[in-house]
Amino acid sequence: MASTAIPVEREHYLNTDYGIRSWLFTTDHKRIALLYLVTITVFFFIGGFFALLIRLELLTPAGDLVLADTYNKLFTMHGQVMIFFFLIPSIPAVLGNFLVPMMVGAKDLAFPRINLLSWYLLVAAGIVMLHTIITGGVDSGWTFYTPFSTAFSNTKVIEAGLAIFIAGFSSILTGLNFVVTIHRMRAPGLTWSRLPLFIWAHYATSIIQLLGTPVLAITLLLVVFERAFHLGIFDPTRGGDPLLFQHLFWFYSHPAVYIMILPAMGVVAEIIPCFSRKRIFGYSAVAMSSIAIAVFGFLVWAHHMFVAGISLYSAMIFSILSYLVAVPSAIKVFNWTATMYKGSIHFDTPMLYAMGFIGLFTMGGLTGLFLAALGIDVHVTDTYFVIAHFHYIMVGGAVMGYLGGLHFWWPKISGRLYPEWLGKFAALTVFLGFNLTFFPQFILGYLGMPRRYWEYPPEFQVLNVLSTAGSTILAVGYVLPMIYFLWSMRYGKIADANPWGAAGLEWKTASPPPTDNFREIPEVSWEAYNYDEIPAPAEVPVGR
Amino acid sequence: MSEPILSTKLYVGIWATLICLTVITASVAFVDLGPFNTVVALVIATLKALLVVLFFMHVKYASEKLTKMVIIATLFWLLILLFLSLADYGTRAMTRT
Amino acid sequence: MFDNFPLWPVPASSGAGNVDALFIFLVLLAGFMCLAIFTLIVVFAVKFRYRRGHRAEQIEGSVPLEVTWSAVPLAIFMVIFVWGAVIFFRERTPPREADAVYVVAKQWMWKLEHEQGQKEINELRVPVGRDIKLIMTSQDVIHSFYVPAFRIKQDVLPGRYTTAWFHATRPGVYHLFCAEYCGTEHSGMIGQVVVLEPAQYEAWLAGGSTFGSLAANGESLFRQLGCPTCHRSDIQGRGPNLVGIFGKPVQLEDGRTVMADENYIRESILSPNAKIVSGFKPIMPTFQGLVDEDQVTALIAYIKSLSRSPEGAAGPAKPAPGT
Amino acid sequence: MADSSLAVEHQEGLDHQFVDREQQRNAASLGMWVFLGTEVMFFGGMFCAYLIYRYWYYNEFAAGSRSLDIVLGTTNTAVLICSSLTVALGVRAAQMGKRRLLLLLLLATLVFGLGFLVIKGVEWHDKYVEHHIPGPSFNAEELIRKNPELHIDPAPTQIYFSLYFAMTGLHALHMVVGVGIFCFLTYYAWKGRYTPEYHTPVEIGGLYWHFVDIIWIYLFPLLYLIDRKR
Ligand code: HEA
Ligand code: HEA
Ligand code: HEC
Ligand code: CUA
Ligand SMILES: [Cu+2]
Repeated sequence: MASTAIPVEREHYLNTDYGIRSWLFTTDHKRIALLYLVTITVFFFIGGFFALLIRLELLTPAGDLVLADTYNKLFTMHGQVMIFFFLIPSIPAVLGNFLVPMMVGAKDLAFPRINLLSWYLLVAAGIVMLHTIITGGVDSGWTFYTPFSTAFSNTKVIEAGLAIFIAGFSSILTGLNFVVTIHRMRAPGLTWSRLPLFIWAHYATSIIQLLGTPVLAITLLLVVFERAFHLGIFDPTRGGDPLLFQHLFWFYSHPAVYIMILPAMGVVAEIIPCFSRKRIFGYSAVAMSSIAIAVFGFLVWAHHMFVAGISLYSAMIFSILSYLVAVPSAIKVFNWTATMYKGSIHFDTPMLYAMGFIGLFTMGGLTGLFLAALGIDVHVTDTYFVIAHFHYIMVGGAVMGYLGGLHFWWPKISGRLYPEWLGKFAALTVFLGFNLTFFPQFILGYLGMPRRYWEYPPEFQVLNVLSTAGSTILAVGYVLPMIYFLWSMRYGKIADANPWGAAGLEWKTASPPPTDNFREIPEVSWEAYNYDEIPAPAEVPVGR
Repeated sequence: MSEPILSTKLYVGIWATLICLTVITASVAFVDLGPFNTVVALVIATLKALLVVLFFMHVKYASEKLTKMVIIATLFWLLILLFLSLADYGTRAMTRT
Repeated sequence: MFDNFPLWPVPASSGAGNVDALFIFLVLLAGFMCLAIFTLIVVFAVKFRYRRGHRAEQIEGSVPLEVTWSAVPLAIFMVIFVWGAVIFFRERTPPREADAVYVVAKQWMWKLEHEQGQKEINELRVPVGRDIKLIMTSQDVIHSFYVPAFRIKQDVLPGRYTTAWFHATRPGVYHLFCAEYCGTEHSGMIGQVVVLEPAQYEAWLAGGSTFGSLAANGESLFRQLGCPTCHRSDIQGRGPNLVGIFGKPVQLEDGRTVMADENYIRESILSPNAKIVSGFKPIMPTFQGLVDEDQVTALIAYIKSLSRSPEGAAGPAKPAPGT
Repeated sequence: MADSSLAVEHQEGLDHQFVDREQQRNAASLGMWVFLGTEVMFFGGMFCAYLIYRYWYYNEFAAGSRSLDIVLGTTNTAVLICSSLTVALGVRAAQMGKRRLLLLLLLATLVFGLGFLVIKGVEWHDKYVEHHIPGPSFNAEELIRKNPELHIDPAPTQIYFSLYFAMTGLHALHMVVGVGIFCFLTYYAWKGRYTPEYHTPVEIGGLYWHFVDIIWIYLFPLLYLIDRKR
C-alpha cells in the first residue's frame, strides 16, 4: 500500500515504519487488516472474472464459449474463491481486524502474532488455490459432493481441499483472536451492554467460525485421505453413505452463510444509527438476535438435503428449524427500519449501501423461506432459484455491507475522503446491475433451469441474456470503488478524526490511528450510540 | 492471581484412580453384558475424562465460570452434531417408499 | 405466445397445482413484506431527511414491538411450514397401487425400464392419469431426477434406492433434467418424459417389447443364479420362502423387524449377512459383483411379482403382455 | 506480583497489548480453552461418522475391534495417563518455581509421549502385516474366519479400519505436535525462563496435553473394547 502518500506531519500506523518488511512482519492489527484487504481484493477479482466467464458462456443456449469441463471448473472455482477466499475473510478479517481492538478500547488483538499467522495461512492457502487453478483446476462444485469428488473427478480435488483446509484454520484463528479480545481486553467501563453491535456481530460470527470450521476441516481431510490413501469412509462401494459427507459438509456450510452475513449486519447496525443520528432501535434485541442466529444456525443444515435422500421426518424437523432461524433475521430488519423513524437522515454513500443491504437482504432472506418450505424446495432446489437466493444475500447483502463498511471506515483507515459523488454513482450502479443480473434467475429457477448447466434448452435464453447484461453493469460498479479508493489515498481530502460525527471508540482516536490506537486507554462512561451527544458533521463543518 | 497449587498426593491419587479405571474397563470388555458393555465403557471413559478435566486441568479449582461455559458450549455443539445427524439415520427406516 | 420467454412452467401433474398454489402464496406474502419494508424505508428517508436545525428524536426501543414482530412472523412461518410439509408428505408417499418404473442413472444417461419389460433411454413414456412410481438407483455418482412440469425432483444415489412418484394429468412432452451435478456431461444428461393418452400408451407397450416383462426376466435370472436351490416355495428350503414377503414386515434374528421394501431386497441380495431372517442361518452367499444394477432390479421385480400372484406359488410370474 | 509499579512497563514476558500479567494470563488460558473447543469439533466429525457406521455395521465393527491388540491398547492408555500425571506435576513444579523438578518432569513427559507413539507405530505395523489397511490390498478373510458368529460382510469392515486409521492417525499427529510443544517448553525451562510469576506457557501446553489424553480416553473404548464378547 502506498503509505508514502500521507504527509508525515503526525505519526500514525501507516508511517511509523516503511518498506516491505515492515508490512510482512508487522503485528499491528491495522496493518494486517490492510494486508487482508489487498489479498481478498485480488481474490474477489479472480472470482469475479470467473463469474463473467460463466455469464458469457450462458449468453447462448449452446455450450459454445468454453468446453463443458472448463465450465464445470469455472463455477467450482468461482464458488470456492468467492466463498473461502473472499467473503468469509472479507468483513471479519479486514474491517473486524481493523476495528475490533479499537472498538473495545485495546491496543491490539490479544494474540497479534497469531493474527499475522492467520494472514499467512490465508496467503498460503491462496497460493495453493492459485496453483490449483493454474495447473488445471478442480471441478467438484464448491460443495465437493462424494462420491464424485472422491472417486470420479479427475481434477485437482486434493489440492483444492487442502487449500480450503488451510484457509479454514486462518478463519478459526481469527475467530479465536476476536473471542479472546472481546472477553478479555475491553476498556474499563465498557460493559457488554455498551459494546457496539459490530462487536456483538463479530462475537457471534466467531462462535460459528470456532465451532463450525473444524468440522469442515475434518470432512475435507477425510475426502483428501479417501482420494490419496484409499481410506473408505464415504465410499458407497464399501458400504459408505453418500449422505454422510453432505451432513458433515452442511453442518459447517450452513452456519458458514451466517459467518458471511452476520458481520455485514454488524456493519449496517453501525451505519444506520450514524446517518440517522439516532440510537439504534432495540439495542438488546439486535445484539441477542446475532447470538440467536449463531446458535440456531447450527440446527438447520439438512435443509440443503431435502431431496438428497434423508428421511421424511428429519426433513420436516430441519424445515421447521429453518424457520426458527429466520426469526432473529426478521427482528434485525425491523429494528433497522425502526431506527430510521424520526431520525435526521443523511444520504452519504455508506447509508446508500446500508439501505441497499436491507432491501436486497430482505429479498434474499424471504426467498430463503421459499426454499425452506419442503414442497417448494423439491421443485426449485438445484435450480437457478437457489443461485438467485444466495446471490441476493451474499452479493446483494454481504458484499453491499462490506462495501458500505469500507466506505464508512475508509477515512479512518486511510485518513482520506473518497469522492462522494463517485461513491454514490457506484452504489447506484451496483444496485441496478445487481438486480438485473439476479432477478431473472428467480424466474429461470421456477421455470426449472437446473444450476451448474453448461448448455440449456433455448426457451431459457432471454432471461439469461438479461442476466449476463446485468453482470457487466455490476462489474463496472465494482471496479469504480477500487479505482477511486486508490486515487483517494494520494489525492483525497484529508479526513479528521470523526468525519461522520459517529459514535464509537474508533472515532475518538486520530485518522489514521497511531500504532497503539489510543494515547491512553479510554475509560468508557457512556452508552453505545449516544448520538444525542454528538453533533452531526453538517452542523459543525470541519474537514469538509 | 495464579492458580492454586494442589498437593502432589492429590495428583498421584487421581493418577492411581485413572489407572484403576483403565484396568477395569479393559477387563469388563471380556465379560458379556449385552448392550451394557458399551454403556459401561462409555461411562468409565467419561469418568476418566472428568477426572482429567477437573483436577489435572484445574477446572474444579481456580477456573472462573467462563472456562466452564466454553466446555459446556462445546459439548452442546457436539451433541447438536450427533443428535441431529442421528435424527436422519434413526428415522430413515420409518419412511414408506 | 412466449415461446422464447416463458414465465411460468406448465403444470402437468396432479401435484403441480399444490406446489404452484403455495408458491403464489409465498410470492404474494414476500411481495407484501418487501413492499411494506421498502415503503417504510422510503417514507422514513424522505420524511425524516436531514434538515438544518432539526434533530433526531432518540427512541430506546419497545418491548411490545419486539415481541410482536417476532411472534407474528413466527406464526406466519409456521403456516408456511405446515403447508410445505403437507405437500412434501404427499410427494414422498407413493400410492400403494402405483405402476413401477425402474430407473438406473449413470454418467450421463437415464436408463428406464417398465415393469412390462420395455426399456428406454433418456425417454420415459407414461400414460396420462395413472400413478407412476419411480424406483431409482445410480451406478456411479449422485444424480437427480427432475421433471419441472411435474414439480418433482429426487436425488438418485449409488448403493441404494430412492423413490419418487407422479400422476401425469396432461399429455405432452416435458423436460427431464439431471439436477445434481455429476461431471462433464451433467447438462447433457437430459431427456424427456412423454405423457401419452392411455390408448396410445397401450399401443406402444404392445408394439415395443421384445424382452419379456421385467419380472419374467427376473425369474429366469433367479433360476440362472441358482436361487431356487435354497428359496423354494415350500418350507423345506434352506432359505425363507420368498412368496408374499414383499411389503410385509420381516422378523430378524436379532429381534428387530424391518419392512421388506426394495432397499431391503437389494441388500439381501448384495450383502445378505447384514440382516438375517429369524430362524435361518447366514449361509446365503453375496451376489455383489455377480449382478449389476439392472439385474438386481429384475430380481426385485420378480420377487415383488410373487407377492401379487393370487396363488402362493413361487412359480411363473404373470406373462407380460406382448410376449 | 511485581515489586514496584515502575516495573510494570518492563515485566518479563508481558506483551505490549496487555495491561498486566493477569490479563495476559487470562487471555492465554481462555485462548487455549477455546482452541480445545475447536479441537473437540474436529474430532467430533469423526465421532459422528463412527456413531453412524457403528449403528449400521455393528458386526463388522465388532470384528474389527477384536482384531486390535488389547494389551498394547491398554498399555498405551496407561502410558498416556502417566504422561498426564507428569504434566500435572510439572505445572505444579513451575508454579512453585522448582526448575530442576520441572525439567525432570517435562523430560519424563516427552519420554512417555514418544513411548506412546512407538507403541502406536507397532500396532499400525501389525495392521499392515495383516492386510488391514484400507485400499486395494485390504483383505478381510482372516476377520471372517476368526469371527464366524458375526456374519461379516467384507466391504464395511474397511470402514471400520478407515475410521481407525483416521482417528488414531490424527490423534497421533496431535501427539507429535504435543511433543514439539514440550521440546520447546523443556528448552525454556532449561534456560530458566519460567518462574512462579510467569509460567503461562507451561500451563497452556499442559492443557493441550491433557486434552490429547482425553481424546485417547474415548478412542480406547470405542475402537478397542467394543464387543470383545457377545
Ligand atoms: C450469506 C448467505 C446466506 C444466508 C444469510 C442465507 C439465509 C437463509 N437461507 Fe440460504 N443459502 C445460501 C446462503 C445464504 N442463505 C447459499 C450459499 C445456498 C446454496 C448453497 C449451494 O447449494 O451451493 C443457500 C441455500 C439455501 C437452501 C437450500 C436450497 C437448496 O439447495 O435446495 C435453503 C433451504 O431452506 C435456504 C434457506 C435459507 C433461510 C431460511 C435463510 C434465512 O436465514 C433468511 C432469514 C431472513 C429473512 C426471512 C428476511 C428478513 C425477514 C423479514 C423481513 C421478516 C418478515 C417476513 C415475513 C413475516 C414472511 N438457503
Ligand atoms: C461470495 C460469493 C459470491 C459472489 C460475490 C458471487 C458473485 C457473482 N456470481 Fe456467483 N456463485 C457463488 C458465490 C458468489 N458469486 C457460489 C458459491 C456459486 C455456486 C458454485 C457452485 O455451484 O459450485 C456461484 C455460482 C454462480 C452462478 C451459477 C453457475 C452455475 O450454476 O452454472 C452464476 C451464474 O450466473 C454466478 C454469477 C455471479 C455473478 C455474475 C457475480 C457478480 O456479482 C460478480 C461481480 C464481480 C465482477 C464482475 C468482478 C469485476 C472484475 C473485472 C471486471 C475484471 C476481471 C478481470 C481481472 C482478473 C482483472 N455465480
Ligand atoms: C445358499 C443358499 C441361498 C442361495 C443360493 C440364495 N439364498 Fe437368499 N437366503 C438364504 C437364506 C438362508 C436366507 C435367510 C437368512 C438371511 O436373511 O440371510 C436368505 C434370505 C433372502 C432374502 C430375504 C428374505 C426374507 O424373507 O426377508 C432374499 C430377498 C433373498 N434371500 C434373495 C435371494 C436371491 C435373489 C437369490 C439368488 C440371486 C438368493 N437369495 C440365493 C439362502 C440362499
Ligand atoms: Cu447426472 Cu447430473
Ligand atoms: Cu442453509
